This record gives sequence, structure tokens and C-alpha cells, in this order.
Amino acid sequence: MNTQTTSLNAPVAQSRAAHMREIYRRYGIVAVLIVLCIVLSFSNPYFLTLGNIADILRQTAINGILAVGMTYVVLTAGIDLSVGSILALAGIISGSLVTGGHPHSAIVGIGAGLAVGAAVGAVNGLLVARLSIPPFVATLGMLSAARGLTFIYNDGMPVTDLPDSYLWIGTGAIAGVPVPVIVFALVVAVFWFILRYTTYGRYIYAVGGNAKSAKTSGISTRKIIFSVYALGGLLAGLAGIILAARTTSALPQAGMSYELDAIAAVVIGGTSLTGGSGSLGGTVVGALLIGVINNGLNLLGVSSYYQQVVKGVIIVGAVLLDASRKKQ
Amino acid sequence: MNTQTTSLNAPVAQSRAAHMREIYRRYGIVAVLIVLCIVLSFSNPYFLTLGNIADILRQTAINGILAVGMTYVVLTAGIDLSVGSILALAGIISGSLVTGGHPHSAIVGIGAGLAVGAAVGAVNGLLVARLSIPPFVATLGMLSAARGLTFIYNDGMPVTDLPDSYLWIGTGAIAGVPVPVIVFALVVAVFWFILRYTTYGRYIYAVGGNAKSAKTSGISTRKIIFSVYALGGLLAGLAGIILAARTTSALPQAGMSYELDAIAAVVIGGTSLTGGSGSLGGTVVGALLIGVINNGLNLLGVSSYYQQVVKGVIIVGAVLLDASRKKQ
Amino acid sequence: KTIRIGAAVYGLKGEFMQMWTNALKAHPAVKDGTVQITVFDGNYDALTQGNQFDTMITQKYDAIIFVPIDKAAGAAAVAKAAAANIPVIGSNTRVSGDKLTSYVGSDDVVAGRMEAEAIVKAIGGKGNVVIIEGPIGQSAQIDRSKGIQEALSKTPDVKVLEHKTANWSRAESLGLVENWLTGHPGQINAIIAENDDMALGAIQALKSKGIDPKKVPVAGIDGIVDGISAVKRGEMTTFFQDSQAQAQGAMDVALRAVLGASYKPRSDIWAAYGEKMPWGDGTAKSYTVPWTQVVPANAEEILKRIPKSH
Amino acid sequence: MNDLLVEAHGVQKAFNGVRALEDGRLSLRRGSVHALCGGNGAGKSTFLSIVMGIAQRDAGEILFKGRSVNFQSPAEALANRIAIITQELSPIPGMTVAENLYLGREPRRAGVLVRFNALVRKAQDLLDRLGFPVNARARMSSLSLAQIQLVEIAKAFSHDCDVMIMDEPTSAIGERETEVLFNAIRNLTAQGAGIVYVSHRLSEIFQIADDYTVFRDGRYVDSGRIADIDRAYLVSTIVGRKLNVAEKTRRPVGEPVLESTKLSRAAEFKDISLTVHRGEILGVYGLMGAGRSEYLNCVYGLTRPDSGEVRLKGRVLPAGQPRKAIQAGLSLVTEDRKETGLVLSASVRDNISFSAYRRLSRLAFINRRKVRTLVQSMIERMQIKTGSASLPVSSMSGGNQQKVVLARCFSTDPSCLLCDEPTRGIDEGAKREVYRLLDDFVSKGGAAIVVSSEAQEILDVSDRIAIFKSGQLVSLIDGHTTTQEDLLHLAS
Ligand SMILES: Nc1ncnc2c1ncn2[C@@H]1O[C@H](COP(=O)(O)OP(=O)(O)OP(=O)(O)O)[C@@H](O)[C@H]1O
Ligand SMILES: Nc1ncnc2c1ncn2[C@@H]1O[C@H](COP(=O)(O)OP(=O)(O)OP(=O)(O)O)[C@@H](O)[C@H]1O
Ligand SMILES: O[C@@H]1[C@H](O)[C@H](O)CO[C@H]1O
Ligand SMILES: [Mg+2]
Ligand SMILES: [Mg+2]
Repeated sequence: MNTQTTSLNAPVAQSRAAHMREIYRRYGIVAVLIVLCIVLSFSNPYFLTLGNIADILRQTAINGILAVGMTYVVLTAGIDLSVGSILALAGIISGSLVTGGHPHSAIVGIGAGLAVGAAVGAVNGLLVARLSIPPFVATLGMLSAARGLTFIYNDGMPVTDLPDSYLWIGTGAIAGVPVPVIVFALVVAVFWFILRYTTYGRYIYAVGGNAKSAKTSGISTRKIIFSVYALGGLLAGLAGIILAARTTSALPQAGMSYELDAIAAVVIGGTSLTGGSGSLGGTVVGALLIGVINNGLNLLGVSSYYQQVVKGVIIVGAVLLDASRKKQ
Repeated sequence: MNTQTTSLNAPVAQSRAAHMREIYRRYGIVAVLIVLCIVLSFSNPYFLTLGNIADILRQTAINGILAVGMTYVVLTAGIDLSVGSILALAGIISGSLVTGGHPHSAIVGIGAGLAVGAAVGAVNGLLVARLSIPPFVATLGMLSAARGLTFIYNDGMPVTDLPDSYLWIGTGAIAGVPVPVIVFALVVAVFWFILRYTTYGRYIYAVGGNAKSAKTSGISTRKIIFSVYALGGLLAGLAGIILAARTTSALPQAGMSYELDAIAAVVIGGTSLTGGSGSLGGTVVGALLIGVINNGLNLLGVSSYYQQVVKGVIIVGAVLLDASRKKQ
Repeated sequence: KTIRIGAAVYGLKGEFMQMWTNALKAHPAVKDGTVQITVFDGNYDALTQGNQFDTMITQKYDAIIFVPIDKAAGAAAVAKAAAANIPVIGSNTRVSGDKLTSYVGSDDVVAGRMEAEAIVKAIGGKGNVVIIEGPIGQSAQIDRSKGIQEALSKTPDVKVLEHKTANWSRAESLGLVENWLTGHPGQINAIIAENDDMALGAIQALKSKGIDPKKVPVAGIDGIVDGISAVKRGEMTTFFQDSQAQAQGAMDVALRAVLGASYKPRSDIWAAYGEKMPWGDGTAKSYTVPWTQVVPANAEEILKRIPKSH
Repeated sequence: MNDLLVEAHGVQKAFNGVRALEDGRLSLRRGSVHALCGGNGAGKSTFLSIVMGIAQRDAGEILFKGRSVNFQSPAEALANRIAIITQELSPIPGMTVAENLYLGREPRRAGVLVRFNALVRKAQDLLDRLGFPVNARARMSSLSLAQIQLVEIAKAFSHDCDVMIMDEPTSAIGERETEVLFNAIRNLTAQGAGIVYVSHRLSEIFQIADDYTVFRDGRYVDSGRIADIDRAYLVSTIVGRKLNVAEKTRRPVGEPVLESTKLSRAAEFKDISLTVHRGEILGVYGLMGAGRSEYLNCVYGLTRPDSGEVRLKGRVLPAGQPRKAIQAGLSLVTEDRKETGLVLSASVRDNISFSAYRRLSRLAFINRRKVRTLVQSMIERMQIKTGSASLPVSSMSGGNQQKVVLARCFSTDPSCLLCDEPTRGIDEGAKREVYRLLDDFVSKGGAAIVVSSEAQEILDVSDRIAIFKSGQLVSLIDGHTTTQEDLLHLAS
């Protein structure tokens, strides 16, 4: 009977400790972010102003949205190098629909941009899920192909004179909060909810953790893999629309090498590139960390040359601090 | 007794089938390369000329050398995003030593370039092997930091007026064969030999295949992992020297995004990003495939935008053909 | 027999080079089939450009028009082509050495100087400015920064609060300037951008911080469509870089080198500039295309000069 | 000279502040086989990995040949002539058998060059000497689970050692190979080596062990000579209470549930026609490599048959679609839990529920209350020992992981259960529980196929027994009247 009691108590204690560890594991990087913010707020009086916080959030929104989609992809042990190109293609097609001789409404333009993003993402999904092309190769091919299509679509020229109704999604504000920030927050909320509370979300973890076991458990691994790329494309399309609206023109060269920052946000946020473990919360923190670093370095007036060195060191340092906290 | 016989025979038969599959697996992409070459030689009279073949090899040399180092890294389940930056840093330091008021000899300059490359690679190695930073983050940080140092080192200016003795490694030829091609061939030979015939080479596979088992077997997984990044840096340094010599000046912005092509060569060549399986031969074929695609598209005068689309399609198509052959 | 000319340009991702390419393809000799033109995208990489030179030499192109990513690195490629007796005409960006057959382009140092002077004038010779630079190490960045430096060194009352690269990118410049505006609230009196895209990003930043762009003078370089529109709205000034003159001028000089003295230039740019850029006999070592400041008054007219595709 | 090779006492180990091992104690005599016994999660593997230097102890003392030791790495232990066969197999899939066997100890030339021919020869010699049917040139990734286990065993034997630790070395192999292993063990002990042996197949312990030690809930509870105890005593010491073995009864058999007709897959199995009925457990027995696992995998849809078909309750099952199979009422406990049964990085909760989530959700939204109820009931029914359902499965002991697989398979309310070595690594107490669950399941109208390499287990559960040999069904016999001798005879 005595033994019985111990073994019943033990789990509870273990669970609490494990819970703490889990919090550390997930939120260790939050501590790093907070420390960085404190340092910056002492170094620059403007850092903690409302205006600057709005700047940071606005500047994080695009990479953040891409990183949300990337999190899904990386959780399945995949990678999507084509998000920057999809962003540009969706932006330019979307923009072209709301300008020119017979402009459509902003709603149509935005819908089309999202559709283009999702469609290109779906092609990635097919290549990876159905034709078993390694994600790196499939999306590298798409990185090149979608960029080419973007330039072909409008002969290499930007789409300008976007109507105000369209620009609103990039430049507007609701109750003082910039629209891109609101969109970003909504995306995070929805995708976080899906990942956590739906069967689909749990299946993403299963597929990334062990595809064979997932299949044995009756999960259609192909559909899951296909869908994360399609969703990633959809979000890249959304980011493309917001970026076009923010810069008031859809540029064919937009979003170049954005994939690196998006993946960085995911990995800094603790999601493993081998799939199956990680969280969207981590990604958001990772994206914010990158945003704060860029913002802080600009505020402090660090020169272009040194900025890159400092940025590299901070990124590695943040993950290092995070890792060493985990070890304790 | 009957069972015994079957079960003893089975492995042999299996092994022979496996052997054939292995050949397909390794050399399927060769078939794709050959088909591409045949198509191109029918499309353009210059393609199969000696001069053009020399062009292709020369053009492949730099990416090829980077890809050799990348193969080692990827075999350990790592990745090195910083090769392009290391290339630039090594190039500019090396170049600065052989120019200016008190120029050193080309040998010293080249030695210094290699040393710089290896040293920066070693830092990557320390971050990954000793501090357990995920390779993607560690080398992304280095991508940024090493590039910044490159700009700082010479104030953003290129190093020009490299002496002829130095230029020889990029522009010279021995018996008609361009020196970069010879260097590339030597690098491939040495690294192939190491990978295939030495314990070190086998341990690279072991660490990538199952780090835990490798460790249990008494292999110092840390040392192996450290060393592949250092070697990758060394080769990036070599590539930087050749590149500076080819373009007759060391540019601070050299090698940007070269990591993508290097990783692409590795993956197209059949090495798995999850580590433990792949071959250097595959990487060489992958690098040649990329070289031939670029060369062929230029020869055919395909316009830039369409080139990107075609390039993307061919890369995916090549891997797809390769994959479908494997399935058979 | 059609003449084969290769155009090796540093990169086709920006609007300016797109305009340049369109102008090249609109040259009368290309339109009537005398010349078959192939444009090689250097992808902002010196090695790629070197490789493309190899390909053009192997295929024995009749002439090469060259817009290098880097002055120094371009020299090696030019020397190789020259050794193969292929004339190389520089355009837009210079190459070191003397192996170029000729060069048709605008002087980026001058452009930097002009835009800095315009800004200084706009703020009455006194105040704080920020400078948004091109990608560090690229020729246009180096020269334009040099010009800006030269001009500002003569005006001790103008203080440079910040200078940093935004890599020719509108999005990058937007974020950068937003942060600068936060860090120096109310102190930035003018913005010097080394191209129009970055100037436009700066204007967006002003708007997003609720600042009227008309109150803060912004200068750019290039005269791309969006830039000229902004000039018309009174939000900036820019310096028109005549891509048509650079591209078609180079084409004419190339054809002169291939066909000999009998060739007469066919682009209408020579007539347009007249004495400001004389053809001579088409063998001058260098042709300098003048800059034109774009102001609301001439904006409409300059917009018409932007080369469109087809 | 000291007769004791290993003396350990008071060994403690906690993971994240929770004790997995409170008092590990063991004395290994020279030339003996020492059985380390205990229920799932008792701390056996934890203890052994500390002895081997894979994990570090928090407290306690370990004497090796009378000298206090504290190995920091397995390499150090190996250098001291201690070798281990770990419970979790961890092959390097891309390398050959020979390379895996002699990893780190390759025959060399000039210190760095691998002598491949010598390596293969040496490896093949070792495998042949042990009587293991494995080709040294084959890639690990092409081997069956059983063969991988044989390679791990051979690897341990390739070290000249004084102490060999075997943590469930036979969990994936058949009785014939076990016999081969036992001969090798006897050879080793005859030379004076000591062996620590862990197995949940108690008959093995009575066959090979000289001494025993029992851990329960991380504590040493008992030790002594095997000759002095009987099976019932050992079981009750391990479990901590008396176990009453349920008598096997014949249940009324109903209509056919699962039928396979002339199911074939090249090089795996041929023309297998079998029927299982409501209320029936069909045992499948055979030697290693007989094709039993392949047959089950194909029935379930993990692979597609070359010919033949499978019907469930009269309806043809679509080939190659496990998801459809589950929907139709099939469930499979796979042989290799690590490879195909579990998502190790995911939580216990997720692993139990993956197959049931569809059922436990509305419009894709998971009903968390229902999930909690399911998981709780499964944890109780299977006696799964875990701190919290949120912990990743990778932190559980091997036997508990196996129970999670079983739980997932029961969670979908199947009408027919396919079990491939369902009790692999499960302790005696829980094994009885599994048998009772199976009995319960078929009594309520379910049907089950159970593949096992343990003849006793097949006899304990089966109503009928199908015997496979080289991919063919050679006989179908009654499970209530057959003896162990009959089985072995028919299978070989
Ligand atoms: N890495 C780990 N993290 C957390 N807990 C662990 C870890 N490894 C083992 N444990 C816990 O330690 C306890 C003992 O596990 P151990 O593997 O030693 O048991 P075992 O006796 O070998 O059981 P089995 O017979 O099932 O193999 C278990 O409750 C297990 O959950
Ligand atoms: N000892 C062996 N000799 C030759 N081939 C083998 C051997 N063991 C397995 N195989 C190969 O693997 C296939 C099936 O192996 P596996 O061991 O999984 O079958 P099984 O009947 O399920 O046996 P068990 O599950 O008892 O190990 C065989 O068809 C055979 O090709
Ligand atoms: O002149 C052009 C433009 O400024 C362009 O935006 C970048 O490259 C320069 O050469
Ligand atoms: Mg165990
Ligand atoms: Mg089996």
C-alpha cells in the first residue's frame, strides 16, 4: 500500500517539475528578449516609447506572418525556401488586379493574392507530399521559378498607384493599432489555436515527429504535408499583399531572402528543424527578437558594417543563453 | 535445414538487389545530367566544344569546392549557411596581404586565406559541437557576422591590383586545363578518399546516422562535428581565394547567397539533409548539373526571367526523375 | 548577317536596369533585326558576370555591352574579351583599366553631389540630414556616397545624423527611416537617398509616423515611375538617370565598333542631347550622359522618356 | 581474488528532480548470469546505464573488481571490459552491418585507413561463430528488427569483456535465436565473465540465470539464487502482490470478422488465406523471418499486396490505406514501437489519442474532456507508469512505451485487433493484464490476431494457431490442445 502511495504521488511532483522545465524550455527565449529590451531601454530613451513599440510590431508583422506558416512547415520536418518569391508573385498579381484600366475592388485583389499564394504553396505541397521531392529542393526550385514568373508577369516593372482602399491593409490603423499588426495578431491567434486544439494541429506534430508512426496511426501524412505548404503559401501571399500596401507598390524584387529571417524566427523560437517539436509562441518571440535587434541597432545608430556583426552575435548569443538555461 | 538455407541465401540476394538499387540511387542523377547534356548539344553547336566544357568546369569549380565542404557538414546532419561570407572574408584578407605597401608573396596570401577560412569555420564548429547551438542558427549568425567583418576589414572597398602570381590560381592553366578546375579536382579526390577510406570519413557517416550510437562506440562526436565545420571553412577560404583571383579583385560583397547553390548541389546529389547518407560523387554531379543548367540557359540565350523559371523546373525535374528511377 | 551583341548587366531585379534593358531592346537596330541582342542577368554577382563573359567569348559574340556589378572585378572580364578581339562598351557603371572600347554612362559622383546640393538648398544650408546608402561596396554606392560627402563637406551647418545602407530596397528603407524618425524625433530635416526606391521608402516612413512628407525634403536618384509621381505630388526630388541614353548610346557605339566608320548613330538620344553629349565619330573613350533634376514642372515630360517594354 | 565483478549499492538517479532510482543494488559474481528483474519502470535500464557510464548517478557507489568506479562515458566502461546491449536498439542505418559492429575499432592500415575486407571478414566470422544469419555487408537499414537485435548482440560479444550487460536482448528475436544466444552466454561465463541479464520472459531467467535481483519502484527489494525460488515467488516479488493466472476458456465463436484470401507479397509471404471470427484469438507462430510481421502489415494496409484481398466484416478493405483500415474497425500493434508505433517526441496523451482524435472531435476541434477521459482510463487499464500525460513518450521506460502503443490501438474501439509481439518488453504483471484485456475484447465480440515469438504466449492466448514457415501458412491447429513441443516442431 505504501508503495502504491509513492507511485501515485511521484507523478504529480514529476509533473510539476516537468511543467516548470516546459515553461523554461518554451519561454527561456522570452527572458532573453526581455533582457535585450531592458538593455535597449537603458541605452536609448526612445526605445520604450509607444511609437517605437508600434514600429517594432509593424516591422515584425511581415516576417512574423511568414514565420507562422514556416512553423507549420518546419514542424513536419520540412522547409520552405520559396516564401519570399511567393510573397512577390502574390503581391504583384494582387496589385495588378486593383490597378490599370478596369481595376477590381480591393477585396478581389486581396482574395486573388491569397489564392495565388495558396496555389503556389499547393504546388510545393504536391512536389513534396506526392512526388517525394526533398522539401529543400522542391522549394528551392520554386524560389527560382516563382521569382521568374513575378518578373515575367509585369515585365519586371512594379505595379504602382495602388488605390487607397488597398493601401489600408498596409498603412491603416484601427484605434491606433496599425492594421498589419492586427492582421499578424489574428494570424497568430488562429494558427496557434489550430495547432493546439484541432486534430489537424496534433497531426502536424505527429507527422513531423515520426511519419511512419503517424501513418500507422491512421493519419494521412500526405494530406498534412501538402496542406502545410499550401497554408505557408497562403500566408506568404498575405504578407505580399501587406508589403505591397506598406510600400505603396507591388515590387517584383520584394521579399528576396526573406526565407532566412522566417526560418531564423522559427529556429530561434525553439522549433527543431528535424520536426515534431516546437511551438508557435516560440516563433512569435523569435520574430520579435529579430525585430527588436534590427530596431535597436538602428536606434543606437550602429553603423552598417558593425550592425551585421552585432546582429550575428546577438542571434547566436540569444540561442546560447536559451540553451544554457535549458541545461540547468 | 531448408529454412536455414533460405535465410542464409536471402541476405545475399537482398544485398545484390540492394547493390543495384545503390547504384541507381547514386548514379540516377548522372543519367539526368547526361540527358540534359545531350539535349543541349543538339540545341546549341557550341555546347560540346572544348572551350565550353572548360567554361562549365571552371564555372562549377567554386560552387563545387564549397559543395564538397558542405557535403561533410550535411552528412553530420548539419548545415553551413556562412560559406559565402567566409569566402568573402578569406578572400579580402588574403588579397590585402599580397597588395599594398609591403606585399607578401602569393603563398603567404593563400596560406592566410586558408587559415582565415579554417578559423572562422572552427568558430562555427565550436558553436555547434561544444555549445550545442543548432547549426542553422550558429551559421546564420556567422553569415551575418563574417560579412560584417569583411566590410569592416577594408572599409567596404574591394582589394584590387592583385599580383599576377596570385591571379594564377584563378586564371592560369596547366596543359590547357584551368587551374581552378585542377584545384577542384584535387579537392574532390582528397575529400572523396578521406570520406571513403579513412576512419574519420566513416565516423562522419556514423555521427550523422546516429550520434548516440556513435558516441556509445567511443567516437568523439564533438570532434567530428567540430572538424567538418572547420574543413568547410577551409574550403570556403580556398574558394574565396580562387574567386578573388578569377575576378582579379577581392570584393567584400563576393559570395552572397552562395550557400544556397552549395546546399542545392549536395541535396540534388542525393545526400540527405537529415545526415548519415549520401556521397561526394553525388555532390559533384549535383554541382555539375547546376553548372550545366546555368551555362546551357546562357548559351541558348533564354531571357533572364524565363531562365529562372526554367532553372527551377529543371532542378525539381532532375530530382524527380532521379526519385522515380529509385522507386522502380 | 545579323550582328550578335550580348548585354551583360549586373542584375535585372531593380526597376532602373529594367528601364535600361527596355531601352536597349527598343534601339532601331534591334527592332529591324540588324542586331540580335541577348541580355545576361549577372544576378548582382561578379563571378556570374565573369562566367557570362566566358560564354559570350566562347560563342564569339560581335560585341558586348557591359554594366558591371563591380568596377575592379569587371576589368578582368573586359580584358579577356579584349584579348579575344571583342569590343566591350561600358554602360551605366565604369570599369577600371583602359580595356573598354568606350563607355556611355552618367557620373555617379556627380549625381551624389547634385542631390546633396539640392537637399542643402532645400533646408536653407542648415539642419540635420540622414543618408540612405546603396549596398556597401557596389560602385553606385561608393561613387554616390563620395559625391554626397563632397557636397556636404562644404556645408558645416549641415549635420549628418545617420547614414546606413538599405540595399536599394524600399521595404528596408521604410523600416530604417521609421526607426531613425523615432530615435531623432523632430530632428531630421531632410533625407538623402542614393536611389528612388529608398527615397520612396523614406516617404512612406514619414507618412507612417504621421509626418507630412512635404515638410521634410527627400532626394533620390534614377527617376523611376513611382519616383516621378512622388515628385509631382511634391514629396521629393530626384535626378533622372537617362537609361535610354545609356543603353542606346552604348548600342550605337558598339555598332560603330563592329561596322566601322560608315555607321551613323540611329538612336534619337544624340539629337536630344546635342552638344551636351556629342557623337563625334563614335570612337570617343567616354560619353557622359548628363543628369536632369526632376521637379514638378518637368515631371510630366520626363515621365514620357521612360522606356517601356515592347 | 575477489569473486565479485560488480558491487553496487545505494545508486540513485533522478530526472528533473524525480527519482527514477532510489536504491540500486547488485552483486555480480564471476562466471555467473545474474537476472535483474522488476516491473516496467522499476529502474533497471536506468541502473544499468549508470553502470555503463551512459548516465551519471546522483549518489551511491559502484565497485568494479573491488575498485570504486564512476564511468563518465560508455567508452570508459568499454575500456574497462564492460559491454552492454541496450534495450533501445540504435543502429546507424546508412552503414553496413560490419561497420556497425566494429565502429570505432575498425581494422586499420597506417592508423587511419579502414581495411574494409578485413572488417567484413571479421564481422562475418563473428556472426557465423555466433550462428546469426546476417550478412555483414548488408546495410543496417535493410535488416528486420530481429536482425538488428542480433547485430547488437554480436556487437557486445565482439568486445572482450569481463562484464556483459544485456537489457532485454531477446525482446525482438525468436526462441531459436534465443537458444543460440544462451549458448554464447554459457561460453562466456565458462571463461569467467559475468552477465547481467534483463528479460520479462521469465522462463528465460529460469533457464539461464544463476542469481537474481529484484527492483521495485526504483528500490532494491530482494536477491538470491535462482535455484532457491520458483516462478510464482519471482512474479510476486516483482509485482509486489500475488498474481492469479486466469484460466484460458473457450468462448463462443461467431461469424467471420477478418478474412484474407490468397494474400501474397513477393519475397515476404505467399497465398495466405486466414479467417478470424468474433470471439476468437488467432495466434500466429513461426520462426524469425517467417513473414508474420509482413503479413500483418499488409493486412492493415501499411504495404500493398501483389495479389489477394482482405475483407473486414464482408467488405473488401482498400489496399495500402491504414486510415481506411482503422475506420473500418482494424487496429495494429506494430512490432517496432520506436519506428512505427510511437511518435517519441509527442506526449503520452497525443500518442494514446492519435488514432482516436477523429472520433473525439467535432468539426476538427478536439473535445479535450473526452480526450482526458480516454487517456485517464487507458493509463489505468494498462497500468502505464508516467508522471503526466503531457510528458513526451521518450521519457518513459521501454515497457511503458509498449503499453502506450497498446492503448492507442484499443482507443479506436476496433472490431479486429492485429498484434505483433504485443507484450514486447512488458512486465509479467502487465502482461497478464494485456491478456485479460484481449480476452475481454474478444469476449465482447471482437476478434484478434496475435503474432508472438514466445511459444508460451501463443499458447496462453490463442484459440487457434496458424504456423508460418518461410512466408507460407503451413498449418492451422487448435490452440487449446497444442503443446509447446508441437509448436516448435511444426514451425521448424
Ligand atoms: N530520460 C528520462 N526522463 C525522465 N524520466 C525518465 C527518463 N528515463 C527514465 N525515466 C523514468 O525512470 C523510471 C525508470 O525507468 P527505466 O527505464 O529504468 O525502467 P525499466 O526498469 O528499465 O523498465 P522497463 O522494464 O519498462 O524497461 C521510469 O519511470 C521512467 O519514466
Ligand atoms: N534470419 C533471416 N534470414 C534471412 N532473411 C531474413 C531473416 N530475418 C528476416 N529476414 C527478412 O525479413 C523478412 C521478415 O522478417 P521478420 O523477422 O520481420 O519476419 P517475421 O515473420 O515477422 O519474424 P519475426 O517478427 O519473428 O522477427 C523476411 O521475409 C526476410 O526477407
Ligand atoms: O543607377 C542604378 C539605380 O540606382 C538602381 O536602383 C541601382 O543600381 C544603380 O546602378
Ligand atoms: Mg528498461
Ligand atoms: Mg516480426
